[in-house]
Amino acid sequence: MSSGLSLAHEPVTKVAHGKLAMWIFLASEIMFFTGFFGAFIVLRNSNLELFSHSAAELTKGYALLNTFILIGSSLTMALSVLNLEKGNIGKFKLFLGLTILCGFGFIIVKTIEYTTKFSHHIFPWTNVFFSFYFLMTGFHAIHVIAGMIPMTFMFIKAFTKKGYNHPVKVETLGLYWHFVDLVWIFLFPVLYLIFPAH
Amino acid sequence: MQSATAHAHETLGHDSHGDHAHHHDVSFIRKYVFSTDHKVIAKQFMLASLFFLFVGGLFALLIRWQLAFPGEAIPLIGNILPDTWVSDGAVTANFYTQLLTLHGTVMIFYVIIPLAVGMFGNFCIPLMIGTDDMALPRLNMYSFWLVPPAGLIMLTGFFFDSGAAAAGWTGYPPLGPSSGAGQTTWLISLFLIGFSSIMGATNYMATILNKRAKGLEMFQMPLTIWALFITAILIVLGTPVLAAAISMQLADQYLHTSFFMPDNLLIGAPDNSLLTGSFVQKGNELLEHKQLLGGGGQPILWQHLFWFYSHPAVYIMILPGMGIVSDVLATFARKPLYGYKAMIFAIMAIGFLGFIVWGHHMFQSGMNPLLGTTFMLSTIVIAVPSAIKIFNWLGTIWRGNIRFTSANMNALAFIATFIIGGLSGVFMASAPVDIYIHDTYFIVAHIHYVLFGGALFAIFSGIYYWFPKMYGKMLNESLGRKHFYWSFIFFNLTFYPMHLLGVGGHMRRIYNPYIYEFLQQYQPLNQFITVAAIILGFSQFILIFNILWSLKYGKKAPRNPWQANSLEWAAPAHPGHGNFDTDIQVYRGPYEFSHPDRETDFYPQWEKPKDEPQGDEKAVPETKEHSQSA
Amino acid sequence: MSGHHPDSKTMFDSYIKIATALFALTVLTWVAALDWVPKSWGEAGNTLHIAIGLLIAIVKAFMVFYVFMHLQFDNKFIRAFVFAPIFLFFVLTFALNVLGP
Amino acid sequence: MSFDFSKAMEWAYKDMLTFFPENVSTFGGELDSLFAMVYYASVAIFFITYSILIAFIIMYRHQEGRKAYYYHGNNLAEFTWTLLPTFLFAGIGLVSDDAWTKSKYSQRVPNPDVTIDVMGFQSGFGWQFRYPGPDGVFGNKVRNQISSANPFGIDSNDVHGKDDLVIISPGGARPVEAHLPINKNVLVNLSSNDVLHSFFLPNFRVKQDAVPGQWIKVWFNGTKAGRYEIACAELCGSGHYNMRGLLIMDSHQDYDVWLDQQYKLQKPVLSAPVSDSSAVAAVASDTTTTKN
Ligand code: HEA
Ligand code: HEA
Ligand code: CUA
Ligand SMILES: [Cu+2]
Repeated sequence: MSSGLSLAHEPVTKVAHGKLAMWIFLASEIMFFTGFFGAFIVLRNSNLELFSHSAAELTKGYALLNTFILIGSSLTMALSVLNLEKGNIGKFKLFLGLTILCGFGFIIVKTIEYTTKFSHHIFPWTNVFFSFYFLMTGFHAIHVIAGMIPMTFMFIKAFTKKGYNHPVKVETLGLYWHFVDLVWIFLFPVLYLIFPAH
Repeated sequence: MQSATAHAHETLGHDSHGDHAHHHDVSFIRKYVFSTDHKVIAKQFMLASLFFLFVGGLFALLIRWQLAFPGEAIPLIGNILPDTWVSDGAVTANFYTQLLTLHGTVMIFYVIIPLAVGMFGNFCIPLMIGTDDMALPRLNMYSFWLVPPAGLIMLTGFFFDSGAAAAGWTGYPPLGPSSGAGQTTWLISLFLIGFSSIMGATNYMATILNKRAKGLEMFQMPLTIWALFITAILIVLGTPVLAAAISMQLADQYLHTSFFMPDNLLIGAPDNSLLTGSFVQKGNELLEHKQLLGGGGQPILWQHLFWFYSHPAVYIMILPGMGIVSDVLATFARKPLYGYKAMIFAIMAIGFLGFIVWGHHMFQSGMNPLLGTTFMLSTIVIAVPSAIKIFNWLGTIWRGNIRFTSANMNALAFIATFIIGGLSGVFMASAPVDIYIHDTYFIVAHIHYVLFGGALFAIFSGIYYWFPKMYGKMLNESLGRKHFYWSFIFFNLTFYPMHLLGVGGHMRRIYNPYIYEFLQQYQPLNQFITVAAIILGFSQFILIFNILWSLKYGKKAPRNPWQANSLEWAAPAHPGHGNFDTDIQVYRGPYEFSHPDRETDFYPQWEKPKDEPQGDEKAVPETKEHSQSA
Repeated sequence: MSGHHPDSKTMFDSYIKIATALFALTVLTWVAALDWVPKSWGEAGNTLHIAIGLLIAIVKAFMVFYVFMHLQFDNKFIRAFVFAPIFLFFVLTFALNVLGP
Repeated sequence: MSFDFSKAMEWAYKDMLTFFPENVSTFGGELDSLFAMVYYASVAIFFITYSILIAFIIMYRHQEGRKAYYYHGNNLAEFTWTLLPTFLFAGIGLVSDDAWTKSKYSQRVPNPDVTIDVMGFQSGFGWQFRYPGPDGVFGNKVRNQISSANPFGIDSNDVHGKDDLVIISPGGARPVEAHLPINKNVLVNLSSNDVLHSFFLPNFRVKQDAVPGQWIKVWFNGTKAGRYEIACAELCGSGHYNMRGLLIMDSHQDYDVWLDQQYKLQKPVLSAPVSDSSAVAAVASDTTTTKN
């Protein structure tokens, strides 16, 4: 603040405001997915047969590919923060760009996956399992896109004359991005894998 | 608002008011509409919620009219309302259901939560922890600006052919998703307001953790801040679960999924696609086409998810009130708050337990009765921290020197009504007792005793208490007293008899109770309630009048009109952007009233100790010697 | 702000290590999900599948939390933002499933 | 518009417990006395806390020149008033549990003398009752035969189902009238096909939501013959208020007479060769006309 007073001092917890807020928001996000996972488990237990048959129709390959993409993007994200902190602007841009690319890759694979489902006449209303599948992966995809928007802004700004030199902001966005990865880490086995084929 | 002129008069800001220059190049829009100043946002919350209070109150009065005089034309407005709402000037059954749904929703999500959390959270937190603004002012602004559109979206429901949401404020499926576009607007509206809550709460937590003034320990914060802090935690952890549930219900409605729809339902899939614009609910005619797609879901699942949020939500509504009352009582009893730490632990306990008792709303829902036993026990346990609070408040006024300002009277009324509301909660907490009174007016009585009698009286108290700091003007005390007496008396006359109705078996959400023979005898009592409710409603105009009158003609407020201790009173009488005109250093807790070693009966947190051997409150042992001096 | 990182070389190394481990564990999840449990195990076999799948996911999650998201050297109270919701997750699932209908 | 203020005042001064409608079930008395117990405890707490509150307000009102007592609290006091309510409330919990399990746990439902099915309906807003018929055995319920004509989903291929007696509203706005015998354990299997309803028998202190997709066991034992109202206690649409039914508790003889009468009434329909569910359909289609 521009105030002459020293009210706006160092954050008491030594964690930047934005970063702290992001953690709080992530706690909230965990609860959001808790709602879905909790519901999923209940309905899974009352529709076991249905769930295991339906899960068998999902394309595990796409999911595996997407898992790799997201983990990779987490890595590049972490590296871009690291490089910005070091003042390594070139590498920062490179890794941020790669992260965005991964995001796009993820969305593209997801789109292909959805379209093949639609072409097999599988829709959210087909049965409860697919309702969960589309809603949970859909919300996850929205999160991916929501993360890519500010990321793209930062990326573009980094190429302007002023450059982009806010390591804490990038780190904060990174937290969010890792979290999105983390949700997928659970979605992957829960939706695609842990229904043994019979 | 008045603040422009009032601020110009502000001469109390002594030395370099650093951000003065910075003030003037802010446009009107940025200053009063899309402002990031927490005080302006607080005022915006206040304005919006008071508006919604009248909307929700009007709905309540329409409800009351129907219950007292079923089928009779509503006076004054009955004949000008559209046919979709009334027939022969009387509320229709369908409209009644919409009214009660939106009454509950508006009051909870658009009145109590925005007032208790939005308004006081925004106003009090930065001031009471001695800082210039929220941690993330921009986020704060967004959190307000989601509220008006969200509220309006919900109200638009009334203008659809199929009407507004009509599944109760609880929106239980299958009724919820099988109804029309009104339900959709309701769901979207709740999603938005929930998002707004989360943004606000995130900000509060970050602010309280990160921006406390120099020297202010967590355990030196006033209870209002503690309560808001725990409230924020509840919001952050509870609301998203509701958001997930809402998404599922929306999907059930529009994507014909069946999260909450079991197999073989005989309800019409409503043709209410917003895309085609045909808001018609085919409803009951198409019996044979009533098969919903899918199946495999569970209606009770919604109830679990809903109450997982909405039970903590009732504490979201009461905790800030409890905080406010603690501060107001201590200030006006001129006594340290009794059991400061116990009070904080009680709030924490309520917050924690609040998350494991949601099932008490579902005793008769068909969930596993074993779960009923579990929830009965946890619910009963939650009454204990509430009892601790009641006793500590009584301890606070014990041997005090109590001033009966409007703020304090409302705070005392809070205690009085919360005791009744809480005790009726204990009836319902006992699962077997709940069997009979569940979904009767006993519950309605409980709701209003804790929400109106509890939360709203505390909010009134807070408004009287902080108005001077908000607007730089004092509220008129004698109007304030009138408002208090009328509200308090007619509140009790309105809602106490509802217990009796409930024990009589009077169901809630009933359009015309007199269909039932055993309820016909209660019409006089219902009429009595209605008359009291109308007077109660109109008493609220005294508050509005007081606010408007005082803004214009009210006495100018001094910096610390109540001679209170907490940091907000260190700020100028009507603080501008940046809040404080001096550096704030905190030396002691917020409740150092009537310190025996001092002339004055208060000892502000920011006042530098005279160089005594040991300069803080720890130096004053809580020994028996002091009891003589009192 | 968060100046209390170890030096960036160490950070770099641990990122690479963790990412590799994550890739490996992903493959492991895949393999574990194959139909290797003898049919005769019946219900227990299913449970085993689920347990392994989730266990790996949990391990991966904590790697992300602690390394990528810096929980390991950030201010400790931040862990509350992870553990409180996880606790509530268990409360909800316990009520819904273990005691549920 | 008539308005009787004096009547209302009279009501408002009455003791809360006198408002209970007459109890006519075996466990109702137990629930009522639990209510009374909590009520007396609450009244006691109410008077104690209010006396203290009012006394303090009067005793410690502002007086010029007096200074309040500087005192931050006392751990012993905190301890006491944490433990006291804990014991009191724990007591309430423990005492309550038996009545709760007795009325709701399916394991504790006593041997039923009469078993019926009950369903709440949104179309027409009413209740439907199914009795097992002269053979005393319910027909199988099959999910895929559920339709608005055959709401219970009685299997048309099951002989036991052909004589099942379904009681519905006699049409118009008249409520359904179901009969049951007194002094018998009645077991109700409760469900719904559309939205949530709640089967509320005020005089029997019975209340249980009817949940689509779930058959929930409810039991009671009526002690007094008479005509009692059935209400719906869960919001189920705009006709929720109108879901009134009548439960007529008969002596055992009267009940048998009534049953016989009903079987005869149903006879023409039932004796026809039933290949599909048209028999029930004929009966059931009636209900839709009661739509308001
Ligand atoms: C601010 C809101 C608020 C608050 C604080 C509470 C507080 C409590 N509520 Fe309430 N409740 C609601 C809002 C609230 N409630 C609403 C809105 C509903 C209806 C929702 C709907 O269906 O529409 C509801 C419904 C509701 C139900 C469901 C009823 C039903 O539908 O059948 C139950 C059941 O257990 C319940 C219980 C309680 C309990 C035990 C408390 C406790 O926290 C109360 C604790 C307080 C005390 C116990 C009093 C103070 C203590 C003393 C005076 C000391 C006692 C002294 C000694 C023992 C020595 N509430
Ligand atoms: C904070 C919450 C809150 C508040 C303040 C109120 C306030 C009031 N409530 Fe509300 N109520 C709820 C929360 C609240 N209610 C909830 C959650 C439900 C459950 C809903 C559900 O079942 O889903 C409920 C349900 C409910 C019912 C049960 C309906 C039913 O089940 O059929 C009734 C019935 O009497 C009622 C009455 C009232 C009355 C008379 C007031 C009065 O206090 C209102 C007083 C009026 C004002 C404060 C505003 C003044 C306005 C005017 C004077 C307007 C005049 C204007 C013109 C004439 C143009 N409420
Ligand atoms: Cu059926 Cu209300
Ligand atoms: Cu509750």
